[in-house]
Amino acid sequence: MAVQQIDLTKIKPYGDTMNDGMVQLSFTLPVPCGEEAKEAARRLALKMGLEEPSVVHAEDLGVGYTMFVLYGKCQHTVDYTAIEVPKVDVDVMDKYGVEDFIEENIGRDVVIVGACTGTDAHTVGIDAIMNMKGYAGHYGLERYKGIKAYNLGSQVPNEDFVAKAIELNADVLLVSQVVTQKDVHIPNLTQLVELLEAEGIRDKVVLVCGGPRINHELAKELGYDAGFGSGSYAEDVASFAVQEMVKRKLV
Amino acid sequence: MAVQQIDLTKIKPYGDTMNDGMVQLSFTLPVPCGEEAKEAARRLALKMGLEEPSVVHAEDLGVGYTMFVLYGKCQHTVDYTAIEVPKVDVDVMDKYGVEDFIEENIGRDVVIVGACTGTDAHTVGIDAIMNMKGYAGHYGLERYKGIKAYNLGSQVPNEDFVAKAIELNADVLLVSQVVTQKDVHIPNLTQLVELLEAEGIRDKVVLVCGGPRINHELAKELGYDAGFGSGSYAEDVASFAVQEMVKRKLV
Amino acid sequence: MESKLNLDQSIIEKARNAAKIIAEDTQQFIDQHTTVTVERTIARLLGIDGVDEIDKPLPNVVVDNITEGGGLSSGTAYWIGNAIVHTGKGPQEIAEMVARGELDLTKIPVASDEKIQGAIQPLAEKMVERIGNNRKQREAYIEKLGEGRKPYLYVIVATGNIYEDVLQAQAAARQGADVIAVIRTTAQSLLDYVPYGPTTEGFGGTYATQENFRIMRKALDEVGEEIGRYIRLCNYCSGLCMPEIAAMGAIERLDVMLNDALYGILFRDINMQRTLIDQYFSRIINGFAGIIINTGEDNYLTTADAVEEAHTVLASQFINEQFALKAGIPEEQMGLGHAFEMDPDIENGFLLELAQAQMAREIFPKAPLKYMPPTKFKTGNIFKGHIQDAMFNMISVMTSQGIQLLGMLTEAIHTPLLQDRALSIENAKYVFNNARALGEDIEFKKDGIMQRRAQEVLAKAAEMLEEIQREGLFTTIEQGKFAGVKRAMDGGKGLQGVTKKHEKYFNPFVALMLGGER
Amino acid sequence: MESKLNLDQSIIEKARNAAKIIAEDTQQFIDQHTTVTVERTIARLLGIDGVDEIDKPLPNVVVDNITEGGGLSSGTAYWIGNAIVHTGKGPQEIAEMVARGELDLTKIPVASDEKIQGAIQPLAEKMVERIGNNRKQREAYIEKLGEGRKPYLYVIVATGNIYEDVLQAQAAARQGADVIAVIRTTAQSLLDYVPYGPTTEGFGGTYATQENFRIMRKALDEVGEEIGRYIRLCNYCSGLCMPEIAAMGAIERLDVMLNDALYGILFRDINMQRTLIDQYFSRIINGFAGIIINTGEDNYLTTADAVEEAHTVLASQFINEQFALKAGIPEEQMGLGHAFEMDPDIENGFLLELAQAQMAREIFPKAPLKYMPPTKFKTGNIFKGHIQDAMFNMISVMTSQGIQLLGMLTEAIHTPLLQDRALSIENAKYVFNNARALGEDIEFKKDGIMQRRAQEVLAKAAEMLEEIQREGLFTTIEQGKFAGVKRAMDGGKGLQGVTKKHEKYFNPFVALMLGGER
Ligand code: B12
Ligand code: B12
Ligand SMILES: Cc1ncc(COP(=O)(O)O)c(C=O)c1O
Ligand SMILES: Cc1ncc(COP(=O)(O)O)c(C=O)c1O
Repeated sequence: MAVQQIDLTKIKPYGDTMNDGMVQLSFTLPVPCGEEAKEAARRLALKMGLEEPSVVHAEDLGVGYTMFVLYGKCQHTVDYTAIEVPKVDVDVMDKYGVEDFIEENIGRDVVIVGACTGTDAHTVGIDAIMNMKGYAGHYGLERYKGIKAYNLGSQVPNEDFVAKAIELNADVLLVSQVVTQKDVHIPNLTQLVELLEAEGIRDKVVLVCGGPRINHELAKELGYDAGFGSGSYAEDVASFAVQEMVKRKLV
Repeated sequence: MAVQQIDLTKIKPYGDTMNDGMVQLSFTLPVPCGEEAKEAARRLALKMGLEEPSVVHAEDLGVGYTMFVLYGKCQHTVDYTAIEVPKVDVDVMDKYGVEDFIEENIGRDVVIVGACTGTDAHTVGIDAIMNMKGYAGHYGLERYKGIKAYNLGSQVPNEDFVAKAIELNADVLLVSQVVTQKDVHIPNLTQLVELLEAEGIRDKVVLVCGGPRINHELAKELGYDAGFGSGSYAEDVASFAVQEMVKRKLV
Repeated sequence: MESKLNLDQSIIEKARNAAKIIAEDTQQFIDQHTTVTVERTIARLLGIDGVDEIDKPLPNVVVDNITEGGGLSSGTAYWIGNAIVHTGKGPQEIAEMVARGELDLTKIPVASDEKIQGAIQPLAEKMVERIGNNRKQREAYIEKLGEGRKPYLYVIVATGNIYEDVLQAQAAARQGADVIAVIRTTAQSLLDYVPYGPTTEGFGGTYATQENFRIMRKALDEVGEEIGRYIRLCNYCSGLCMPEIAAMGAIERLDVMLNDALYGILFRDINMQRTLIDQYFSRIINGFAGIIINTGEDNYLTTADAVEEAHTVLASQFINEQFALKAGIPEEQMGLGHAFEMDPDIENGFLLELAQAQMAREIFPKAPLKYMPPTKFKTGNIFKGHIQDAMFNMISVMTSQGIQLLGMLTEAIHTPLLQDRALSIENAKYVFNNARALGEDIEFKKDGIMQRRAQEVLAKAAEMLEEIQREGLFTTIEQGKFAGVKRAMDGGKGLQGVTKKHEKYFNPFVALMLGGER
Repeated sequence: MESKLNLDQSIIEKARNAAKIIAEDTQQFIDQHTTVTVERTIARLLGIDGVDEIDKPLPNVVVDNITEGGGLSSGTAYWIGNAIVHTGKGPQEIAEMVARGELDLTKIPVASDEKIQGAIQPLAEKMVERIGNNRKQREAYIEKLGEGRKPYLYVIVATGNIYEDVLQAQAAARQGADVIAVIRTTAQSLLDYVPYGPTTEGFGGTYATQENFRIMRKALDEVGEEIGRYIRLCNYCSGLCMPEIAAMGAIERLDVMLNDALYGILFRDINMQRTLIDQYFSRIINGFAGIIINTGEDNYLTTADAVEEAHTVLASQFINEQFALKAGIPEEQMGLGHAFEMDPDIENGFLLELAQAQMAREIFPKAPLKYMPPTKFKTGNIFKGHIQDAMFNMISVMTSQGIQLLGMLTEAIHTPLLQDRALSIENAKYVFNNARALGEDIEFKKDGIMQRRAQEVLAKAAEMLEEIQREGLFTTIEQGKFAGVKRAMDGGKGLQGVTKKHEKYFNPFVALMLGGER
């Protein structure tokens, strides 16, 4: 084949020819539309390391600012072989698998308490994981045999959440955070860990967070046992939680 | 007002807060969709100088390649005050202005020969400038009193174009180039200048090129008197050509 | 307008009638009660504004003082009126004295009812006149400048900083927007007071304050003059301060307000008694001020399934309509809400959406329907998102919606950037103009997918309303019939602010505004 | 299908009849002539392939040899047949001998007509059988794997490198494409020979060579097996080598070919006599091979105004239809072209486009209409471009087009990147699925904008055809009636390759293919 081979240590964007570096970008500059504005956009793209940047569209936004669409050829490369992404390291079982696992390895009901905490009111994500009905054809935790699931809903202050966890003797805590603007979720997630530590129960629970801008890496950094992003289902969390309980001897 | 002032020596993209640097980009990497691919995309964006790059969409393209949409905050700045863009430096007159100018300053018919040269068959652009009907409500050169316009059409070899120019005793030559893939237009435009020089008539004509990816700067570099991009009309070219004729004493 | 859907008018009648009975039943409860925010609203309408030295709004200072004195059930008008009689000062001075601890409203000698009402009445009339003048000024502006064609292009600004919002709003107006909504910061709806002054720090939105209203109103009047089109201003009249915000909006000439009878209950877990009482007075104000209300039925579909639960949207529209009529809101000001929220992967989903949008149009022919864009099924794929919005725009223009809340291609990512909004406006302008007369130029096939869909949704809504009529609105909400959300009669926030009216209670604005000339 | 447009059937009849007469008149001229490329095609169909040592294709070597010998008017079949009789060798060997200068075809002794024809006939039959088998194989594939639902998703690949094209084509198929068109390099249509072998260097497209056809066919069969859907391959049967490419395509089992009776004349300035003769034989081959032809009416609207000149598209479709029927192409293989090319800023432009698309559907009910996307009014604003394409997709699914040439958001910028194509496919899949039954579920208002538009366009097309019928096709083209482009009878490229047939002339394939069983 006459198509150039991919060097995974130096990958570049692909448009229609290997390593052409083709990238589309759009942004707005706070300068009036015109040739100078286009040149400014081009120079910015050059600074980003795009060769032959081409401003294909420039539009006045009505306040002396200009929106651009550009294409250019990115000269940077990335070593794909050097990338290691921390991932939730667990065999995902289906609902029945989880139920059997609980029966065999835990032998009692697992108590899971979840909420959308802080000022966040986006319950659809945590409902997708917890409620009977589940999400996209995947049943939620409430329907799992061997799991007692308590969904506290939205805008639950961390204090109330911890109190309820203690009251219910929770094994697993699930926290959902959807609003991430200006990083509001970070202090809120951090405060929860501090509260749990203050109450001396951090080590006694499996602590999990999730949301569309959450990933496992961030969760670990913040002191959680795992983090789940978009497209997670109940069985992903359940598989992790029950195996983690056994691993950490929380049974 | 509590909105941060713009420092024109250091402009940055604007999303919703001055100097937030917000940029959207999309590209494809030749690696399979997954967490590692997203991380590769993120790293590439970091190399471009985007802080907090966020992969908001990743999609498998069916051949082990992945398309991404990202947002990030560009840290580069551009000095807008230092930008100077060469522009066709002429007072644009309307059709009647041009006609009067010819009558007063040239006193004879101006002969304009145009074509879409080389392998290029995109005549709509040159037709827009030359044909009676014109474009977007702006009449074409054929309708101008005092101008004799000859539109040779598409795919005219440079040799034929020069021969016709000589035969018609042309004052102004108009060349259209629309296909620019792999820079095919560059050698073609260059060759025309060489041919005109070889025939000894380069100095006797006003030489103008145009097309959606042409600008004045490029045209000058290639040895043209002017270049016109998207959104040009007959009066723009005519104003330039007749004034240039007078300036260069070609009357 | 001819019916495209062949809807059975008798079912519409039946549904509307059930809703009417539901609203009347609930109104009996409402009429017997007042709340802290209703009373703060009266304070505001009597001219009380500003904050004390710990930044507590004076309306709160006043009402807290009355509440602590056990006098809430007689109402602010009563106690302020009495204080006026007693001190000879105006409401603002009185409030400042209360703030400084120089006056305790329930502790001063009580004058006769006539004297008290006599002291209040002229002040109330003055404010009502001022609001009436705002209404006239709006009309004059529209007369002079003209206004956008329907569907109005409605966009949000949500930078968190009112001045940055102004920039974005003016840009949007120049790009073609007709309505600018300043989104509120996260969780403002749960504050039992309205913040004060201009603000520059919000999350995902900007505080609703009277000063912010004023700043934006001025900016939009300026840009409107410049471009020759009246630009409407919208905010959120919702949450624990529903009527106060209505008053602020009426005073600052807002034009549109999100204002729903049930939204706070279902989506903010505000106590249902509180919400229902509050919405009544807020709507009286909005109605009188000529403000278009936008109801929040679209929210149902962010939690419940848009195909299965479409009838709940319609049922709620009927209820909102009846509550609005009770509060004197004419149909022309009822921006009843609905939304384009089906999974884009549904085969013929477009037909179902089209049928429903047309149904809303035919059932509420005079209402400037507020149509919400796809949000739930937006993803980070901004290109697809932009098309989802185009499909939505298509339906809007085909069915003559009133107010088109423009979808954003970045809905799943962030609140709109300047350029996102520009692209959305461009999207809507293109589609609206290019398919302007399509709706008039087609008919729906008899007994086709669309006719059957609309008939089915209507039938289910009518059934639901009859059930609610039997069981009562409170019980229905307790059972989780709307948006799948269950709320208890005594649960949620703000119940402690509800109180039964005393026989001395009076609110001068209800009569003035409900009877007021339009 | 019920008529939505209330078109007057008698006008359709009148138009079709005029086109028939036009085609018949022209056919008389065609039947008397042959061209160099027709003769090279016969060489190819007799099995001659490969290049000489200066890379000149052997079919050219052979036909040039015949032409230089003054024998072109008797045709390739005659001279090769004679050489077979004389040398006892096969056509390929004979061609190689000619290339080496060992044989001069017109200089060898002439055998009897029977012998010559007897030598050719079995070879011709073999090739015809081979092509027939390709047709059966296609049918077997479709039977086994199934195929996409109409409108087929048609996308182009245009990297210039056939191997890079393969990658892009396979990606597209997995994403959902049904037809892959390999765009030709700029100006190949003006080459009077077909390049040879696999190629990796083209501008804005990839050379059409038989080897490239083979490489892509194999790649598409592979991916088709994998995803369980037969993927059609398309190329350009157009330009100075129209029938040769038809032959190559028939041999390599292409499925779709751009193939227009007038396109080369108008858009490539190829001589009109040459083009009309060439198109006839190319279409006989395409017809027999079961290849869907795509006509090029869309191109008119890239130079002429889409609103004003819509009737020229329809007129041309009628003419293409009649020429196709003459060449034995059944309606099911007539991918008559039209396009969505109005200025997006036209108020109600969508209605005009919808009316016209529906009109094409009703007038050519069995044709797999090829519908071209917006191109001329695409700009660098890729976001708006993506919506223009969505509107176009909407009309396609509403009017059951056959082959949907997907628009690209980057149309005004570059030939499609991998991701551009993916986004386009996603666009079409979303819109098609979401609005699948919309067309069936609506009716057009009687005498509404759309009905009147279609009626007007039809009337003007019928008028134009009657005028052409009076004046003749050649004269009409000379007057610039199509696409505003004027072409002279003796102008343009390739006229020197046209010749009148001698009485000894024969082309065995015409009879075999026109009479061949389908
Ligand atoms: C529905 C919705 C709402 C509804 C919420 C109703 C409800 N009861 O949930 C309403 C209308 C009330 C709402 C309000 C607001 N919203 Co909102 N909303 C959305 C919307 C459209 C969809 C979110 C959703 O339901 N997704 C579907 C679910 C299933 O996905 P998910 O949450 O990602 O969950 C999945 C995974 O993340 C994971 N997961 C999630 N949580 C957890 C937890 C655990 C433990 C695990 C294991 C997994 C997990 O599993 C789930 C299933 O796979 C998004 C835009 C969008 N399309 O994403 C905006 C969006 C999230 N909202 C936004 C904003 C700003 C608001 C407001 C703050 C606006 C305002 N100022 O008024 C308000 C206030 C809300 C508040 N205080 O939190 C922004 C957030 C911007 C940002 N990045 O911070 C978004 C992105 C819209 C936008 N572009 O502005 N919203
Ligand atoms: C119409 C069109 C065609 C028509 C052309 C018909 C004709 N007679 O012109 C047809 C269908 C024949 C065609 C064919 C091809 N096309 Co074409 N085509 C276009 C299209 C859709 C529009 C171009 C157009 O008419 N624009 C409108 C005119 C008015 O604008 P304009 O040319 O920019 O002209 C203005 C200014 O630039 C300026 N101007 C232009 N010339 C001059 C000259 C002078 C002297 C002055 C002063 C000013 C001036 O003034 C004009 C008025 O303001 C573009 C896509 C697009 N939307 O831009 C693709 C496009 C230009 N085509 C393209 C390609 C690749 C081809 C082909 C090579 C494809 C192929 N392999 O077969 C062929 C071959 C053509 C060839 N040999 O040149 C590519 C070019 C990519 C690139 N950057 O190189 C484009 C961008 C499409 C794409 N995305 O692939 N095409
Ligand atoms: C009626 C109504 N009020 C308010 C809001 C806004 O939310 P919040 O409760 O945060 O003010 C919405 C959201 O769509 C709404 O529909
Ligand atoms: C019928 C036909 N042939 C060919 C082409 C392609 O152009 P070219 O002449 O470069 O092959 C087109 C373009 O759309 C066409 O419609």
